[in-house]
Amino acid sequence: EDDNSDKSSSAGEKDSGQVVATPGADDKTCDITQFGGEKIDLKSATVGFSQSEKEANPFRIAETASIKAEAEERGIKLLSANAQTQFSKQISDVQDLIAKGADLLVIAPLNSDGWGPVLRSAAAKKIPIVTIDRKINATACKDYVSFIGSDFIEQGKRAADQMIEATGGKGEVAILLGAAGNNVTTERTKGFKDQIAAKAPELKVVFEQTGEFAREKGQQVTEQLIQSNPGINGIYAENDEMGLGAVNALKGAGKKAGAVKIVTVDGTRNAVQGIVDGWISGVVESNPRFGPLAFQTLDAFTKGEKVAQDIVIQDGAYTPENAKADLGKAF
Amino acid sequence: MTELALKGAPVDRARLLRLLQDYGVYAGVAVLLLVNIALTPHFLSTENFRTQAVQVAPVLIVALGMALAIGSEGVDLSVGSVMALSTSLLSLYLGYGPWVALIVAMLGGAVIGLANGSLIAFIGVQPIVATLALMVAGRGIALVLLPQLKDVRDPGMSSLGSGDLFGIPYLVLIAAALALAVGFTVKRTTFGRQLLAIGDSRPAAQLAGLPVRRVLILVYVIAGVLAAIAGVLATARLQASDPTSLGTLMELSAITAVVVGGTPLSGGRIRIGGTVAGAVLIQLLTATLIKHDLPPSWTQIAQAVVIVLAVYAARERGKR
Amino acid sequence: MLSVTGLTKTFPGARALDGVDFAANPGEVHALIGENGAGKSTLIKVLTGVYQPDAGEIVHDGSPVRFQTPLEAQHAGISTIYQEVNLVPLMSVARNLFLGREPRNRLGLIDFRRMHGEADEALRSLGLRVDVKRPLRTLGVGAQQMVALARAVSVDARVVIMDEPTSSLEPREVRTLFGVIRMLKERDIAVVYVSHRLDELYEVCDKVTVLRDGKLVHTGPIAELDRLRLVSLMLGREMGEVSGEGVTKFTGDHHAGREPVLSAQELTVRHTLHQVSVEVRPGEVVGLGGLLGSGRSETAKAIAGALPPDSGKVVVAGSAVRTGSTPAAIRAGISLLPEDRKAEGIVPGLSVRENIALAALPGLSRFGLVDDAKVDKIVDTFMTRLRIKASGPHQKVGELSGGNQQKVLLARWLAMQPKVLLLDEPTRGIDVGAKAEVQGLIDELADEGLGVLLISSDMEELIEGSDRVVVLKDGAVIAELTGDDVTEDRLMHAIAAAPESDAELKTVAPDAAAIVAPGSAPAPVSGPAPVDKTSSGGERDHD
Amino acid sequence: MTHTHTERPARATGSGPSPGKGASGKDTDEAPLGASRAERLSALAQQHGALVTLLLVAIGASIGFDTFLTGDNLENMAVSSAFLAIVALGMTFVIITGGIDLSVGSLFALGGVLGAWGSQYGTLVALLLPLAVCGLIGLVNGLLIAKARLAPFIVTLAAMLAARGILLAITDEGSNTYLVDEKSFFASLGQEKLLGIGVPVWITVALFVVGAVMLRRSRFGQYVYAVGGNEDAAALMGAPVARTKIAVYTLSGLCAGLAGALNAAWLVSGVTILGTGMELEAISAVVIGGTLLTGGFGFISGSLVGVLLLKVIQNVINQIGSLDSAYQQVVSGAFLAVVVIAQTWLGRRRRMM
Ligand SMILES: Nc1ncnc2c1ncn2[C@@H]1O[C@H](COP(=O)(O)OP(=O)(O)OP(=O)(O)O)[C@@H](O)[C@H]1O
Ligand SMILES: Nc1ncnc2c1ncn2[C@@H]1O[C@H](COP(=O)(O)OP(=O)(O)OP(=O)(O)O)[C@@H](O)[C@H]1O
Ligand SMILES: [Mg+2]
Ligand SMILES: [Mg+2]
Repeated sequence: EDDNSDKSSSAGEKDSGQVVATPGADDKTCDITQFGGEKIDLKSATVGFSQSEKEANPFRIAETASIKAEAEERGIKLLSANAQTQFSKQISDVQDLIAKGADLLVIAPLNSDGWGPVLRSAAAKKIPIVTIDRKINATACKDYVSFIGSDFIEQGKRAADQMIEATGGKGEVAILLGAAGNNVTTERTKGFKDQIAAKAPELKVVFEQTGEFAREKGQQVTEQLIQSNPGINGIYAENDEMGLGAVNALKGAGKKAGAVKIVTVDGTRNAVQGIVDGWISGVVESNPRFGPLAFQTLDAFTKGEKVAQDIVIQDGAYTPENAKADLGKAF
Repeated sequence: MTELALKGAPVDRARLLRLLQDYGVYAGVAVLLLVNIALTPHFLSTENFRTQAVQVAPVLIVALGMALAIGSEGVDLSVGSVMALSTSLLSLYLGYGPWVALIVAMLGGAVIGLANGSLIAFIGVQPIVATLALMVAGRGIALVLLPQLKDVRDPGMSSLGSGDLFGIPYLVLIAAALALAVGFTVKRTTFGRQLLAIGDSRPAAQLAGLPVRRVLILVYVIAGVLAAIAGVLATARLQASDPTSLGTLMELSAITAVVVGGTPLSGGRIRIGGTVAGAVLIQLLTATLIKHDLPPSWTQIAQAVVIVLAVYAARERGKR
Repeated sequence: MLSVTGLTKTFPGARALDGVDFAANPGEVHALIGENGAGKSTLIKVLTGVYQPDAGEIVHDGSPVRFQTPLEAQHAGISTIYQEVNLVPLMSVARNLFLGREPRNRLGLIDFRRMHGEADEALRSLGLRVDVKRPLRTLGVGAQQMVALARAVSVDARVVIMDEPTSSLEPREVRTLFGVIRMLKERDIAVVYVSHRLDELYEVCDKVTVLRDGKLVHTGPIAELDRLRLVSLMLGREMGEVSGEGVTKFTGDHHAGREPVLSAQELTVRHTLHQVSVEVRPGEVVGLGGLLGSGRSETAKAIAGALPPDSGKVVVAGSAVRTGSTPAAIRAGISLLPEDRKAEGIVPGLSVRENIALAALPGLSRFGLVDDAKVDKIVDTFMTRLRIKASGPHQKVGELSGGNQQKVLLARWLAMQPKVLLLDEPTRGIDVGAKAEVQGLIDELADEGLGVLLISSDMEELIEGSDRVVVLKDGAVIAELTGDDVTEDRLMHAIAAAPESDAELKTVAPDAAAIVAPGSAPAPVSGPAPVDKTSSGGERDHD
Repeated sequence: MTHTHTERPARATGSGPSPGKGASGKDTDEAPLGASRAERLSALAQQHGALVTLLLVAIGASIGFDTFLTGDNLENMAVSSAFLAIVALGMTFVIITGGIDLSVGSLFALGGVLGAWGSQYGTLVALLLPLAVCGLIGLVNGLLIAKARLAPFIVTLAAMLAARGILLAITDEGSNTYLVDEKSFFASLGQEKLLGIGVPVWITVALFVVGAVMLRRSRFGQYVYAVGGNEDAAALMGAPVARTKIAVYTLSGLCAGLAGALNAAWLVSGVTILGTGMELEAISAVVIGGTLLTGGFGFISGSLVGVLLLKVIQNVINQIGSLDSAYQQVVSGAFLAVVVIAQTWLGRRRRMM
């Protein structure tokens, strides 16, 4: 049978590239004089890229591929390192990149806090840093230049909106949490719960267990859940993989498609296909194709132009209405 | 009269302790079942038992191989990575039909086991490090072979994952059959006896002319193949090959199941029945914590406490 | 000094001690004897806090005590050599000697210089010359036993307990040991002495206590009992039945075949063996003689494939055997009863039954499945034939008494029906009754056409049992005694006559040399050094 | 009384080589079980097998990559090795007693969080709180292992879970990261430099010196070896077996807690996701350093070399630049295997003599 998920990562598809959400003028900006560095020619510069996790899930694959493709297209020398989900390793990785002579850094942080040593090393050499996907808790335009990424709280809120719509704002929902201690988890949870509390007080969150962002774990937890809470109306999975695991569990338990509403975050092809098949009610996109925007920002910055400190991208959403049509946009 | 009392007392106490040691883990399972029946809504249903049995099957299969490794005074940390490798191989070769893929996946496990066993038996590397090296490299190889999660849409695989025979899921049947086979191997075969002797006193086994190297290599090959089978079953259940996360921390779950089941880590003794009960105990514990929706902090602490209690009940006594 | 009353200790399945009374008095050497499994070691372990008694009272220095750990017993001035060497093999000889009472400098750090010097002296005064910095495990069992002795007597103890200290010792070392014991006695120290070598008891002991099946059967001055009476008390049989027990049971001559069944040719192992050649013909018992560390055990191990030789050949019944592989040697019909039964012999966690069947398993299986009926039969046969004392075939071997463990091992090898049997100290730690049985068995086996290579530090056993004795020194063959030359005198002569080699380790200290001659009157003790010196070590303990 | 025994071995031997030849207090540092020259050489090779490998890899790396042998790079490696090294120090003691401590990764993370939280009450609290809590968990480990005779693997596995649970509980399930004031003295412990070298590196070196002296030259150290070498014999020889075991697990807990706290000072925050897999890293470092997992044999200095070796390998993989993450794992696994094989081979030759 044809399986299209393995040839999905197509960073070249510009039409699905990221769009900045609010290029508003009120946003804080940063330029090279403010930052205290010197102009350089991006073309001849070395860019260091630190990836936080193995390129083994669709999100990370697409993210790294997008960065690499863009660097190649622009003819920029790219050094990369992968922290294999170990924060200590990511700190050393970035320091290694600096020691190896990176002039600019693009970091996909595993964690928001704990970047002191890296920021100190970078500051000593005035190396501009752009963080993608997750933010670093530090001072923009001083410790780093810009953050490019989604607003995870917002993602949670939008997922809540979808859940409210799917369930009609009544009943019981469960949350499949991401890995514990991870700020993506924290923020996607917070946004979701806040929105539910504000908009649909009759919708109750009755169950929150971690699925560790993995499909298998998502499936196992859901299997337990549907037995202890047979009346559950909706499941909010903080990433697609866990959501797909939940679908597996529901199938295994003999439930019908759509009997339990599932809302997930990310926008992988499999999940969007799930909407088409009727198992998933909605997917909030979290676009991983950071390459173009990241290099655009670095380019502008190194030329001395102003860049926004917070470049929040506009994430799309997949719903039963657009899923079929937008399937090609999914990663 | 006093003499009688004197005679009887210590022996009886010792026997009682030994009973507890031998059956402590079963008692633990019973307690957890009772607690759940009393406190967990909708616990007493065939569906629920089915879920628990299906979820525990892969862990149990890995634990069976682990029990052999531990019985030989070793340990196999690479099992989780072998599961990942087997799922990668399975996906890659599914095009040639499920049987071919299954055999290739098992061969993959056997090769890793052979590498483990050779490092341990021929070079004399300590099991924990030898298998640690293959744990790291194994998952790397799995990811090189299959760099990302891939859906498995094979009808054979999907019926393996969710089908059943007379109402008993295939997964459970396979796990039970393997448990019986391994139990039989330990109890009744020459290999089993030799394995225990090697685990108890390697120099003595060596001097008694036992084929120490062959036995050790076989142990790790079996552990590898069992882990590969578990990988295949997990894949069938998930309907996808996920070499990144499949089997992570499996080594710790398996070791816990084995040790909680009363097999000492010092080798020379293997309890397969206990291992089954140990795996079930851990599964029930996890299920209980999830069903009651406890926060992760609680879950971890509760697991720690139960593990210690279970091992305490099953601990080796009488040694001074 | 140290006394117990009504001591009882029960193990699951065995009552090891049953209301035993026992007292050790200052300046008195008290022998503790009994069959294997009579409870001697258990008594000692209960006395010194290894085990806790189920009932009974221990009085030390006039007040009741109950030691929780061996350490407490040591602090109370009880120093013990436990049966089976109990030292740490990976640590150096000196560290073993001084563990827990290392000399320290002003900073509280260990003064290795002093420690090594003192360790060297302590051992040298016992006639043992080894580099005290090498790991203990590189020493033979006998030498390790001497280290344990040095450790025990070098603390400032009031009671010294020795559980079979001579089981691996040569006559020379035994003499040294006796010298030490006499010295302890003079210093008004109470000595408890366990041994299966009855002759020794008469030499050094004042009193004797006999245990049987965990019960006290006799206690009194040893001079009042003759040897026969002692044996009959131990075995619980009438005098008439036992007359003759305790003397070797060898008949002497066997009818050897002509073609050697085993021929080891020019075995060489670096630093250890130098072109050692030994031949054994079917039906012949060949003894390997030599001093402690002369390479007898190594020779046996090299033949049995447990020690890969650098060069040399082993031929069994005409065909060459692959060296350096135990399975190959066993397949060829060579069986080795190893010297270090605790570390290399028994598999402690397995049952008596499984231990006996272990080596023979492939022959007792079909398609890899164990044939339990066959196993039971063999186990039954040997448990009866060797009179193995266990609560049943399913008892763990680790729980048996030392002598019974040895019998289990013998059974393991006899079950293999070997062509050649290499016996390294086969009667070590075996009681008189069993010893006679084992010796009779060796004879019997030889008569059945088995080739036997016998290593024994019991000179009498070696001489009586062997048809021929090959004498080793420093890992090389220096003489071969045949026919009428097989006498203790000749053997000692051969050993002494060989030119002194320059090997670092085996030089015999001049004062110890005098002790070597057997049969001579108790030799002068090698100076009061060990105790004296080490008592200063004891004082140092507190700084 | 002592005057009769002042005779030194060198004088006592008229003929033949003195058994005490080459004796100099130093043998204990070089070849712990030292003896004949050949044996000593091979002991040296074994102990320094890891060092030799380290040098080879380092030389190769400096030839292959001109950015390897730079001050920055070395300094980075040194500081980031420091924390693992401190954890490995405690682990060395545990492993020499024949045990293992799987809880160190979680304790490291917990120590960091407690240190960061405590830093708001001053440096003393920031240091003592992690030490107290992690030391206490180590003590409990030790008690369960020594007194209740439970397997170290399982006890410390449970402690690993429990410590992670405690960490989650005090950080609102991991969503709360405590920050360290960058200007505090505590933060400077992680960041300041002394003579161009980071304070954590100095602290690590000091701890290793103390650890080495403790292991080699103190009575406690002898007990550690004895317990690992043969526990039963050690007990019969009067070594305080239980106390020694309790002490090493407590020590390991303290080391992990301290390393975590210093790491928090370095990162200026109590990162909650740290420490996963750290126990395996520490164990491999110790084993690569020549310590036997079966106990009774090992050295402190080896563990340091082991840590550096792991760090250098990681650095080299990064120097290569664009190795796919999957291949990175294959390479590090293969490398681990090679190092362990080499080291085992050397060790076995030594043991056969
Ligand atoms: N740990 C144990 N567990 C169970 N039984 C034991 C244990 N230790 C000893 N026994 C039993 O106690 C009895 C006495 O053993 P003990 O070792 O004291 O004998 P012994 O007199 O020292 O014999 P030997 O001369 O062979 O050394 C034996 O029957 C033995 O099987
Ligand atoms: N008295 C001693 N002095 C020095 N080294 C010794 C002594 N005894 C044993 N050794 C060491 O122990 C090693 C093993 O010796 P081995 O066991 O072959 O001797 P053996 O003749 O069997 O004597 P035994 O077994 O009675 O100790 C020898 O290589 C030697 O280095
Ligand atoms: Mg005894
Ligand atoms: Mg010998």
